[in-house]
Amino acid sequence: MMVILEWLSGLCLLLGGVLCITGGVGLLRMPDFFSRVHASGVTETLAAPLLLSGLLLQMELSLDSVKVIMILILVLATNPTATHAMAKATLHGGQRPLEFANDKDIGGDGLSKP
Amino acid sequence: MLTVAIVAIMVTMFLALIRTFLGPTEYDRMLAANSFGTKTVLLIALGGHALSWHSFLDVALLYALVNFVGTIAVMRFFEYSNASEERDDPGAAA
Amino acid sequence: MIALAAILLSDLFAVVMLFGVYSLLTAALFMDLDAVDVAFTEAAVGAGVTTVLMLSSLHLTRRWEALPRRKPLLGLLVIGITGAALVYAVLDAPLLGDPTAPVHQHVTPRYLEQGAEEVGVPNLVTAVLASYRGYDTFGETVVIFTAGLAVLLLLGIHEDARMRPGVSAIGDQVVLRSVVKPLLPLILIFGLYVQFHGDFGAGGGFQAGVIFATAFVLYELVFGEGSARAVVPPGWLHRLAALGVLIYGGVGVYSLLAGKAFLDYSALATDPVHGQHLGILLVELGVGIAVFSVVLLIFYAFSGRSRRQ
Amino acid sequence: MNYLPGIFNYLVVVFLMMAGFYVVIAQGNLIKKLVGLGLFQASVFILYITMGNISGGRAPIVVEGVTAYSSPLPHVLILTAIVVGVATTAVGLALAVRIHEAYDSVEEDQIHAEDIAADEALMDAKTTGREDDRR
Amino acid sequence: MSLWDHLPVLVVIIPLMAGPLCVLVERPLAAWGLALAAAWLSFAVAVALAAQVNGTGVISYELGGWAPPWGIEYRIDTLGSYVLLIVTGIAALVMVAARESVASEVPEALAARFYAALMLAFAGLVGIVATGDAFNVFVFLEISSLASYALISMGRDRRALTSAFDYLVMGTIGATFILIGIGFLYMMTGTLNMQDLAARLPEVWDTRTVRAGFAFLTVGIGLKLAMFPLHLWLPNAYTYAPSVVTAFLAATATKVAVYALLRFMLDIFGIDFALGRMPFEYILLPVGVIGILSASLVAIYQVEVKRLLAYSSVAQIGYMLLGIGLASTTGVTGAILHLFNHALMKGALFLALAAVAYRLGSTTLQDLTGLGRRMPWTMFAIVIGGLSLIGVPATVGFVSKWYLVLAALEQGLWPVALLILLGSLLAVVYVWKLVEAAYLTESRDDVKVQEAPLSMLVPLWVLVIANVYFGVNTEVSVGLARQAAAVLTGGSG
Repeated sequence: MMVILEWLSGLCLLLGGVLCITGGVGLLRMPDFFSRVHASGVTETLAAPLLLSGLLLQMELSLDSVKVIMILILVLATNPTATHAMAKATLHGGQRPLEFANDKDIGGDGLSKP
Repeated sequence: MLTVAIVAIMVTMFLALIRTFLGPTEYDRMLAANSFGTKTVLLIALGGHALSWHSFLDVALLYALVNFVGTIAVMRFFEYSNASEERDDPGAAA
Repeated sequence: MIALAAILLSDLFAVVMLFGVYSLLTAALFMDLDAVDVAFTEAAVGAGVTTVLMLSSLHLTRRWEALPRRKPLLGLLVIGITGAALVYAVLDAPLLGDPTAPVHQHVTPRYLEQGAEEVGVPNLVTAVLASYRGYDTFGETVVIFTAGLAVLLLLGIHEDARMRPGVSAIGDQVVLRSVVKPLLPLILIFGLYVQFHGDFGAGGGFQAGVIFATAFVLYELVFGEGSARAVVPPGWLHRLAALGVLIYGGVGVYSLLAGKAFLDYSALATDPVHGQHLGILLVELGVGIAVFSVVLLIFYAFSGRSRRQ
Repeated sequence: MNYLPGIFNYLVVVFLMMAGFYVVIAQGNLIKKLVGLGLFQASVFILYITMGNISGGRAPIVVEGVTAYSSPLPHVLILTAIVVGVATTAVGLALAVRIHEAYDSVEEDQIHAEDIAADEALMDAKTTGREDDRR
Repeated sequence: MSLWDHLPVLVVIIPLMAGPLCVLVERPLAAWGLALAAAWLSFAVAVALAAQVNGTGVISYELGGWAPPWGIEYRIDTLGSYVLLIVTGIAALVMVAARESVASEVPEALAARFYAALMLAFAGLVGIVATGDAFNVFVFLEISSLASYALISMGRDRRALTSAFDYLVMGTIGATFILIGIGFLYMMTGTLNMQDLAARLPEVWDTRTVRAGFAFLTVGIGLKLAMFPLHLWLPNAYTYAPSVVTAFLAATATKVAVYALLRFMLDIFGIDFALGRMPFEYILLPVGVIGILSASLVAIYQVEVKRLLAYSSVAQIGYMLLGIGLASTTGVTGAILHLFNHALMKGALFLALAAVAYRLGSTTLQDLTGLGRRMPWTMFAIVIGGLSLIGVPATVGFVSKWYLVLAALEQGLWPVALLILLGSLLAVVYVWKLVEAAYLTESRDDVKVQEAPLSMLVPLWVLVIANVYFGVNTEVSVGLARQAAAVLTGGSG
């Protein structure tokens, strides 16, 4: 049982770490803002739970595990929201994804104009 | 494995930092700073466990919160500011 | 390194963002140096409050720095001298982590050895903060209050007819709204936890006040100016802040009237340790209230201005 | 990072301090000055925390079986100093906002130029006023 | 413990608590009454304290009931009680005059908060004087500074804002330098209590860290003090602040900074270190002399009277530094006396200007023309204050300058004594400009200007009479100053 947990947690951490770096590289190398948002947002949202659950599996059950779960919930809730809101804000600010650089009609701009 | 994960997070933080420096638009900076913040949360959670710091999770929780509020604040003040003169030339950030 | 970038960039927006990142890093460093409480505060204040305030004032002023700069010669000279003095000073300083340094030899041992028994609080930072050096903390609370007062004198809080609840400044971010709404009570609970858990772990009145204020700031940011004002009217805040200071001072005056020294909490109960505990609780509450209301007050003052232009 | 040579931390502090100080002195932009001030103060905080550290120590929260704790006193001092710092920053920013409203600028040079212009205008007005009296 | 034992803390707590209460009451008149009561109570406490110190010697008060090196101590000795008397006395008098002046210069909606800020600035200054803990100095310094930034920015001219901002930047740099200095001291001794520091410092005198700490403290306090090359914030701040604030700050803030300098340099480091091992006197003497001469010269060319007096303040601070730099008991006596006397003269002069500003709205030299007949009492007060600035016999200015010259001669520093006299000559020039404008120039229009209201005249004349009284009867002030100086310089002489 303990061994399985150990392995599981190691796997989680490893995967999370790999995803994390992937996201970082994506953030740095992608050509425009929207692909960067995609790269970092998606990977982060998976990496964070993986890392945290890896951590959770290593810890003994206590108040601290509850806190880890709280962090998990918070990160899961805020991270996608923040990236989503940012992407939307960027559209609102007039930027367009590379592929649609000339297309003025797309995006949520129509909705969000005050 | 914990060490590997921590190193991975540090590398990512470094990458995000570079993106923050480079820009080129304020949105990129915003995104990179946000990503950096999330990584800091993870780093503190894992690192705190590894080095057995006291009450590191409270700090991590607070970071996650602050990070989120900060991002929202940036958007509020720079994108949805009703004053239009703020929007003079977003492309010239670098 | 981040600091260097902050000098070089002329986009003030980027400068402020980097300042936030810098302060996160500082906080991480504090964690590493075993200063949990400090890291906690730095994260809440440096990365949270300061960044938001700087953003909102940037929003009110110019975003771009004018390019022509003055000749930095004199500045460099002054810095050279100061830097030289510092390096000179540091050469004789005790090494990092040296247990024989005077810092660890003289006053500190008493705190470490007897703090837990005399004050009855495991978190020694709280013990020193609220009891041994409680007067400094009283001063700190007054500083906060003074800052709130100063901002109020300078900017004032303006009631704007356009600031109705529901008119959001952030546009139509449905996802954002629906996520933030359930988050708010969680933040408030977290604030309460930090307030009352300060005796045992990191935290205390100051940090809790900031977290509480953060919740309202978030509410106001996402749901539009005026929505938080409907919950906590700005007109109350300065009174609330004064009340916080008076709670702290009141504890002091009470102990003074009870025949003990100012802020001697053992006057609060028959058992000295119990009295210490009660005193710290009350005092932290005062700090929490004062900080919460001042931070929110300052935020209101800044955001109220932004609509007036 | 505790294994770094003992002096290194101090040198980092000195470097940061100088960077912040330079911004305060040499920059004309008021907000940037405040950022510099923040940097300057933050580096002093690191200085204090550094001196409170003890190798092999723990955070100063009493736990069974731990004997070496960092000194809590510097932590307390810095908590106070952080609060003071943010209070100063808030007041400074409020002032900057008011200055911007009054001068429509936050650049020191422009503000001085405007002040001088205003002074001269005032002088002119007064001297012409006097001449009017004489007539 | 009876209430009698709580005096050291009461003197600080009363105004400190009055601040938030002023915010709570909100009505300007009530806030003013509260502030007035707090200031006078505080003054009464200070008088009682002075009597107590005179009777029983140094008073130590343990805040929070913790013994000194662990808890914070309030420690009041002769010098402390002397400075407390000055600060609280000036504050009490200024508060009397404040109502009319504030009503004319500050919007009514802000008045209550204005008084609150004034109380906090006052409490901060008193706290610096009363405390015996190095870090506590920093905290209270920041309370008073933050409140003063806000107060200065309340001036009607928009330049009040920029001058407040400059003051904020300079003041914060100064405070941070002080923080660094205290940090170095703490690093080497492990204590923050002043007595404890003084006892433990000799062991580590020879380390570079302590020397650098000394330098940082000097520069930091120098910034707050407006020591000569670091004085740039002061003239603007004094010129554009509301008149009451100028009167209050000019008479107290720099004095408290001088006190802090004395305390740190001579008490904590000890005169042997400050003057024996560090080239303290070689810095203070020239800085003082150059400060006196250059600031006086600049003052002569000012047309705005407030600014003229502000530069004169910088010059007077030069005298005090000079006295400390002379490093003999007589010199330090002179410095402490000048601290006291300068508070009296500048308090009187700026209060008189507040009266002028109340009636006329501004205070340029042109505005003063012909006022000698219209506001005879106010202008006569200015004349006496001016004479005191010059150092004419039978005013306080004479007494302190006499001691300074004496101290210089004692050490055979003839040139310094001559330069002090030269400074007085320069003062004659700028004071003459005031007199000339007020009495000898025909007024250019015949707008009817009335004498200032009684509530401003009374405190003004109390100060003026004090100027003359302490100039003639030097027993009390000189006695106390000599006693304090003897303690500071180790009783050597």
